Amino acid sequence: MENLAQLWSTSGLAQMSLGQGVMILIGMLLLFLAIRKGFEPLLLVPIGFGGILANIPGGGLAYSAVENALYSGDPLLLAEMAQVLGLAEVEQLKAGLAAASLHSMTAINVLALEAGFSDGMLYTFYNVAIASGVAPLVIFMGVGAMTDFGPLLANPKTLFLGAAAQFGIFATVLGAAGLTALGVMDFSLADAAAIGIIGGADGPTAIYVSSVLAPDLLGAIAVAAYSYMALVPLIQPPIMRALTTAEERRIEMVQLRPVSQREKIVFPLVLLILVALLLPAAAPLLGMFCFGNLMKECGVVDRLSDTAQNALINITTIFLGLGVGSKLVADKFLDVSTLGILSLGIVAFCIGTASGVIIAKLMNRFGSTPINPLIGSAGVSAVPMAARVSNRVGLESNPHNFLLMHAMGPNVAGVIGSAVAAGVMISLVGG
Amino acid sequence: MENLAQLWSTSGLAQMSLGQGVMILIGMLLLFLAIRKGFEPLLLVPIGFGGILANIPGGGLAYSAVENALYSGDPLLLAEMAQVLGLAEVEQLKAGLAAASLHSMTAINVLALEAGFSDGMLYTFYNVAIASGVAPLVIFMGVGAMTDFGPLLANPKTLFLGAAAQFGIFATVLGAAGLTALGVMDFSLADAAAIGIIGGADGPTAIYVSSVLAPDLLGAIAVAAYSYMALVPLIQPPIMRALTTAEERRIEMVQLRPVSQREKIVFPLVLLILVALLLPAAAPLLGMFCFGNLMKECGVVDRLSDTAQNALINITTIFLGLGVGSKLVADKFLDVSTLGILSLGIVAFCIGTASGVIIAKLMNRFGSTPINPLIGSAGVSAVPMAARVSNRVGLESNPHNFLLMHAMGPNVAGVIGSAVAAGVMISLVGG
Amino acid sequence: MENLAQLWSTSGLAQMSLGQGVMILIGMLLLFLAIRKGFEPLLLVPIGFGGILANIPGGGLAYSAVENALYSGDPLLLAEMAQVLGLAEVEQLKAGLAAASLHSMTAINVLALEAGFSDGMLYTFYNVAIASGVAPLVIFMGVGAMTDFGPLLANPKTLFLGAAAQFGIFATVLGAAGLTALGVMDFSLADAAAIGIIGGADGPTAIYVSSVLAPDLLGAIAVAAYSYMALVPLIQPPIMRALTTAEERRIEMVQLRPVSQREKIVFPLVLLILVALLLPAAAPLLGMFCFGNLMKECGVVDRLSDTAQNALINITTIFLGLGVGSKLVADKFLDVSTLGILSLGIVAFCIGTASGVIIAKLMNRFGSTPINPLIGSAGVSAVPMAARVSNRVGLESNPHNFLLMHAMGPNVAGVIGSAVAAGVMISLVGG
Amino acid sequence: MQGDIVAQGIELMVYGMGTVLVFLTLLVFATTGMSRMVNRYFPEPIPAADTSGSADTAVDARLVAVISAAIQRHRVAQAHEKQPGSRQGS
Amino acid sequence: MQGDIVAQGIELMVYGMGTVLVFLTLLVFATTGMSRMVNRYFPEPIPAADTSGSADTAVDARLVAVISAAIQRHRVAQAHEKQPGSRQGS
Amino acid sequence: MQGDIVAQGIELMVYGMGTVLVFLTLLVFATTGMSRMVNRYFPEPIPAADTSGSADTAVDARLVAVISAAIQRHRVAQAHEKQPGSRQGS
Ligand code: NA
Ligand code: NA
Ligand code: NA
Repeated sequence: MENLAQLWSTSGLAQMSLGQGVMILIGMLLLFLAIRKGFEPLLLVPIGFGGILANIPGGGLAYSAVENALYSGDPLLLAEMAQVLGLAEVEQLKAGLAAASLHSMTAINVLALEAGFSDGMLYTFYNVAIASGVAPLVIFMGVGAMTDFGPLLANPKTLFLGAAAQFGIFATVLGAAGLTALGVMDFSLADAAAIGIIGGADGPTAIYVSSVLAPDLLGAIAVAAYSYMALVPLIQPPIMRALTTAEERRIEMVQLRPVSQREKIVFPLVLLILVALLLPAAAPLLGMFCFGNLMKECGVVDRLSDTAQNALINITTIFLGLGVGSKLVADKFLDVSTLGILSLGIVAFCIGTASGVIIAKLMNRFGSTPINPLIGSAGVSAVPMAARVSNRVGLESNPHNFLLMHAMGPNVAGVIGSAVAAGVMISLVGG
Repeated sequence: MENLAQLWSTSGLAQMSLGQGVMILIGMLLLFLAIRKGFEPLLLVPIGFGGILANIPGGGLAYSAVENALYSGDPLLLAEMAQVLGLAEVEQLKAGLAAASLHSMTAINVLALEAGFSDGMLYTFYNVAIASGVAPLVIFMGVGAMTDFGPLLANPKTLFLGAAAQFGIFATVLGAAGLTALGVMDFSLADAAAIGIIGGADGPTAIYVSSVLAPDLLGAIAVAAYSYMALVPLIQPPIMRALTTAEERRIEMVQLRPVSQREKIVFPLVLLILVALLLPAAAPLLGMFCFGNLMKECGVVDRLSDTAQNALINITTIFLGLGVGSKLVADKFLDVSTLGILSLGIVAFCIGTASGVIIAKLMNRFGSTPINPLIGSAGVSAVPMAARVSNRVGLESNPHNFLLMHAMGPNVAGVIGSAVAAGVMISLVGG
Repeated sequence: MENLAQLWSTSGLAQMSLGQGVMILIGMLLLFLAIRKGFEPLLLVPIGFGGILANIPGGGLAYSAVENALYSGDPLLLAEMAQVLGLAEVEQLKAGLAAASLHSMTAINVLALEAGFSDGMLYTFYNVAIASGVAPLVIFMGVGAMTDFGPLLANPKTLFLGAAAQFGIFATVLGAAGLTALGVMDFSLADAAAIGIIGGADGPTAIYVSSVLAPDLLGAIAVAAYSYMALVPLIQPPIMRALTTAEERRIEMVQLRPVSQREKIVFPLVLLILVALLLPAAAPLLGMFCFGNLMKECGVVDRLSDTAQNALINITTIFLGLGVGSKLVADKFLDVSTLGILSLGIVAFCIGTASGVIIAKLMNRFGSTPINPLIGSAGVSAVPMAARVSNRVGLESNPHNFLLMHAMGPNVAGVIGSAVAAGVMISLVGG
Repeated sequence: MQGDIVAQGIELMVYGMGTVLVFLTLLVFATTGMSRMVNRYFPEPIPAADTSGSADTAVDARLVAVISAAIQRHRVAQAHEKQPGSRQGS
Repeated sequence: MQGDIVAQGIELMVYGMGTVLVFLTLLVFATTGMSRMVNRYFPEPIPAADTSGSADTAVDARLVAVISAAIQRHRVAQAHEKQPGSRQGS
Repeated sequence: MQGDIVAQGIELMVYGMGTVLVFLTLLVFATTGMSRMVNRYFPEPIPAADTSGSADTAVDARLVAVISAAIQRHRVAQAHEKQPGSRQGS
């Protein structure tokens, strides 16, 4: 009988909270969007599934050994833990742990491990893959190894569009700060910076910045970033049409010059040197990106480049996705701040799109070579989706006007731009 | 001269113990069985080779830094270690270490590292891959990505056969407990539970449960599990023939209905929800299994699914195998308990096979659709070997009766069944 | 304004030291040699790129959290650190840290982490991949899985040539010791041993030995080892021609007998047993090498062998290379000892080549079967470059004389030879 | 104490086997229900698994046919080349 | 304090957006300069990227042609086999 | 002390080089013995390595032949199509 009671008490039904139920449904929704609607499935399938796993009642997959000990509620153990922190009451333990020094945490962790508690699977994945910073960097290396800078090199001015679209990031930072000032939300400046980076439309960059500046918001930020990247074909066209005249949308651009292999080999090194000289805080992200691109272009390490583009990035994506899922645990995700993040994120996308288009219009008006303003929206990155959107909207107005290759320039420039923005954020806010 | 003496004293010949010699021969035997006889070579080649490496005299590849310090016998260091534990005599050190708190172990480990000792290679592999629980989980994800639940979905009643065959697990737990009660062996309940899981005929499940409940027995349990899985074509047919009439063996089953892709996509989620609601302790194993299967079936993350089925599972298998090999070190493996484990393991297989066949007979007798009892034996899992055995024994009695697809249902049900049993064990015994 | 000052002060230009500039140029040179000249690109591209990343001023990618704290120079934090070490003056901190016990280092590391410093990316790669010993071992496993011992088995006497060429290693040890005795350099015996191993012409072996015996010299040793391996076609031919007569270079060797698959399967086990009996210190390196080779030859674990030869070795190479790059940080690499290492390294190659050729001459003169002395130079390993050099120099004297397969015997023997030498070094010097 | 472990073993067997049975029984019902729901409310035009399978097979069969034909032609061609007089004779 | 965070946000926006602009502007100049230098002092005989691309395309086109031809021949051959009299009649 | 390191270096050289020689000499004997034993007591019907090698080569050669033949036929066919009169003329 005792066993039956133990089995029942350890079952999920007996322990399920409302929040966990809601989060399991949200996980299912993410899987539905990824599988049926094709929303960035490579990330949203693991994130959604991880989100479900994280909210299995009593599973504790997303908790550390200490958190698992805390939720199991063994009074003697909790008393011992409180004692380590010098707390009189066990009730203060949760708050005490949040503020505990690394030294006390180590001691409390030993207590939890000796009592038989262990880190949950997803917690381990999060720590190894994300908190260490490794997974986003490895994915960035793989993205670098898949990126062709040819269109950018053929028309370097498109880098300005990649810069312009980052305005969405910083406007959103200001928005988050404003909401806090108005008392609607309660974000720190670091939180605001991490939220803003959603506007960069770059999954690994957003995850990397969040893991440094606002680990608690990482789940919502990653979900927002990937969801809105998937929604680019819906979000961008109305903005693009509203800001351009039919005349502008019909503009045909001059064909891109051929780019030599040597230029492609030297470009990642030029970028690296510029990062080294100006913005060391962006060096991990852009360094790995340039490394991946150099491996691809140099032509002498094809087996490394292939692995970076396939086995390595796939393995990393699996654990990154599941690790992000660990941040979808109910008591961290179901917070009013998540709504704030989701709203600010879409604003960031819209502002980024608009800035890109507007700067492209100005460049067209005051420059010597014609530029179709539709390629400006591709500056938010979301490679290659945003470039395809530019192409598609362009074809609506002029069925013979293929903007895809022209839009790839600002598109990859947007990746560089948001990595630079990430470096600035980490350098100014995180230091 | 001194150098020559040092070289000789560090040579293997000078340090070889009888046990190490025996274990090296056992490692060779495992390699022979794997390479010549085709016994589960993917696991037994790394395990056998790891077993040889673990027993290289003076190599210390399977020992931690502390153990390596202990066996090197530097008296000053040992005295310091004894002092940390508050022991008067160095002779008590070995026993003292086994009972030491995590806190003292950390201090002793620092002593060993500062004295120049380091963790052996296989010890590191064991810790990173197995003690962390990661390797069995990743392999289970890969197995999930290789599993086709079609036959099971076409005939869900075969899940009962997958349940029935797990009786071998629990009967063996009882057997191990009985041997202890009789004084023949000395197993704890946790040991008994880990031994029983051999009857699940599932390598990663057995390794996962052992790593949680009985790490010291892991080597013997893994060797028994994989060896007996390889012996399924020898072990099962006599039992199957003994328990069935020729009439029954000739039964032809109705052709399986086609299963839609959508059912295949939803099934892992149904299974996951059931695990979440009823048995959170099985969530890591079955969660990763369902995740792998969802990646395979959903059709939108084929590159992740391919990696899970190839590069990732292969890399993990290499380190899992070598890590298991570290538990084949002579002073842990050459124990009377190993004989007990090997005997109980084969009993578990036989009982599991018999229960599966008997329940299939009953289902045939009292159900509406004909069921060939030979597919019951496939419920032990050992995918796909056991299903092939069902098919082959069926063909002996009726050369036109292909049972393979019918047996795949109970076969994959057996994987679920033993993962559920593993969850129960961990929940009741490990908690 | 304050922000602008902060941005500028964190920029690379403001912090660049001369050494860092020089090292970035050296990194570029390595990339140039790798990409344009084809110098071992698989390793020198990641090493060169890692070297540039390591020297990004203010990036701290190659430093630990403690080092990053040290260079940032926050006076309060430094005072706290000095206090932990019981130092009166902050100026003594750098020296104090070098001599600190593991226990104090842990405390100081906690201080640095709590102050917001973290381990640099390359430092993490170095620790996880190299300091742990894992990456060189995994690469050795992959090399084993790519090695065909057929030519060696057909003519086992070529093992003597693989032994002879290791004389370069030990002569260089003596040279390094001599330079120290003369006061030109300041190497310890462990340093000398690690430098000597460059003469083994085996990248992973050199990195493994350095990581154990002389981590500070690892960068220079790895760069020297791979650069000289790439230079084998330039270094060896003059020595080979100088030491042989035209008559000898024309010698045709008898065709190799066919070797059965069973011999190939048993050979790695024979080698393993010999290592186990005689030289346990070489067990990790040669054990993994034999394991890789057994996986390849046994024919029943092809999927593991394929992964070991592809995804796994490629992934490991990327992180090994970047990790080695972390040792190219200016204040460690730009030292007079680096010049010593580069000079001694090339001497080691030359002596190894010469010894191989000379012993081959002797074997030809006093043996029964004719041996072309040109295959002796292949004994340094540098697989398969050195064997190709033997073939090419042979063709100059006798256009119908294909020595390639004959030279593969000493070539792979050289891999075994230098791994044995590595074991002796670690056993005698590191113990 | 030693009787204890047998009792514990029996308990573990009863609860363990019970849980396995209950769990898999529920899974039978859940699966059956799921299949019915999917096939009633979200049917696929044609069972996808089978289609893809047969499509693959079809492609394979065609490929095999083409390759065999190429080999066949090649042999015929060779035969013709070996018997230079054959063509004129045909 | 709450006015503070807006001020900080504005500051972050000004310096952040400024850095992004300056950085990418410098990158435009550096890239343009690099391209000019490479193409003037280290020109490739033929732009490699295009060459490799077109080589691939050429090979692909040829492969497609060969395979289609094989299929074509195969069909013609089959047609001939089905109409045994056709050959003689042609 | 500084003379010391040279002495240690010499010692290391003597013992190190000695071990390498002894080890590889033993390996020569062990390998030779192993090969003899395997080939006497466990001979393979045909040396597997060579067989597999030649089998591969054979397959490759055949494949190359078939593909070349297909290309050849394809060219011939194209030539015929370009010269419509040629067939009738042959
Ligand atoms: Na972006
Ligand atoms: Na099972
Ligand atoms: Na060598």
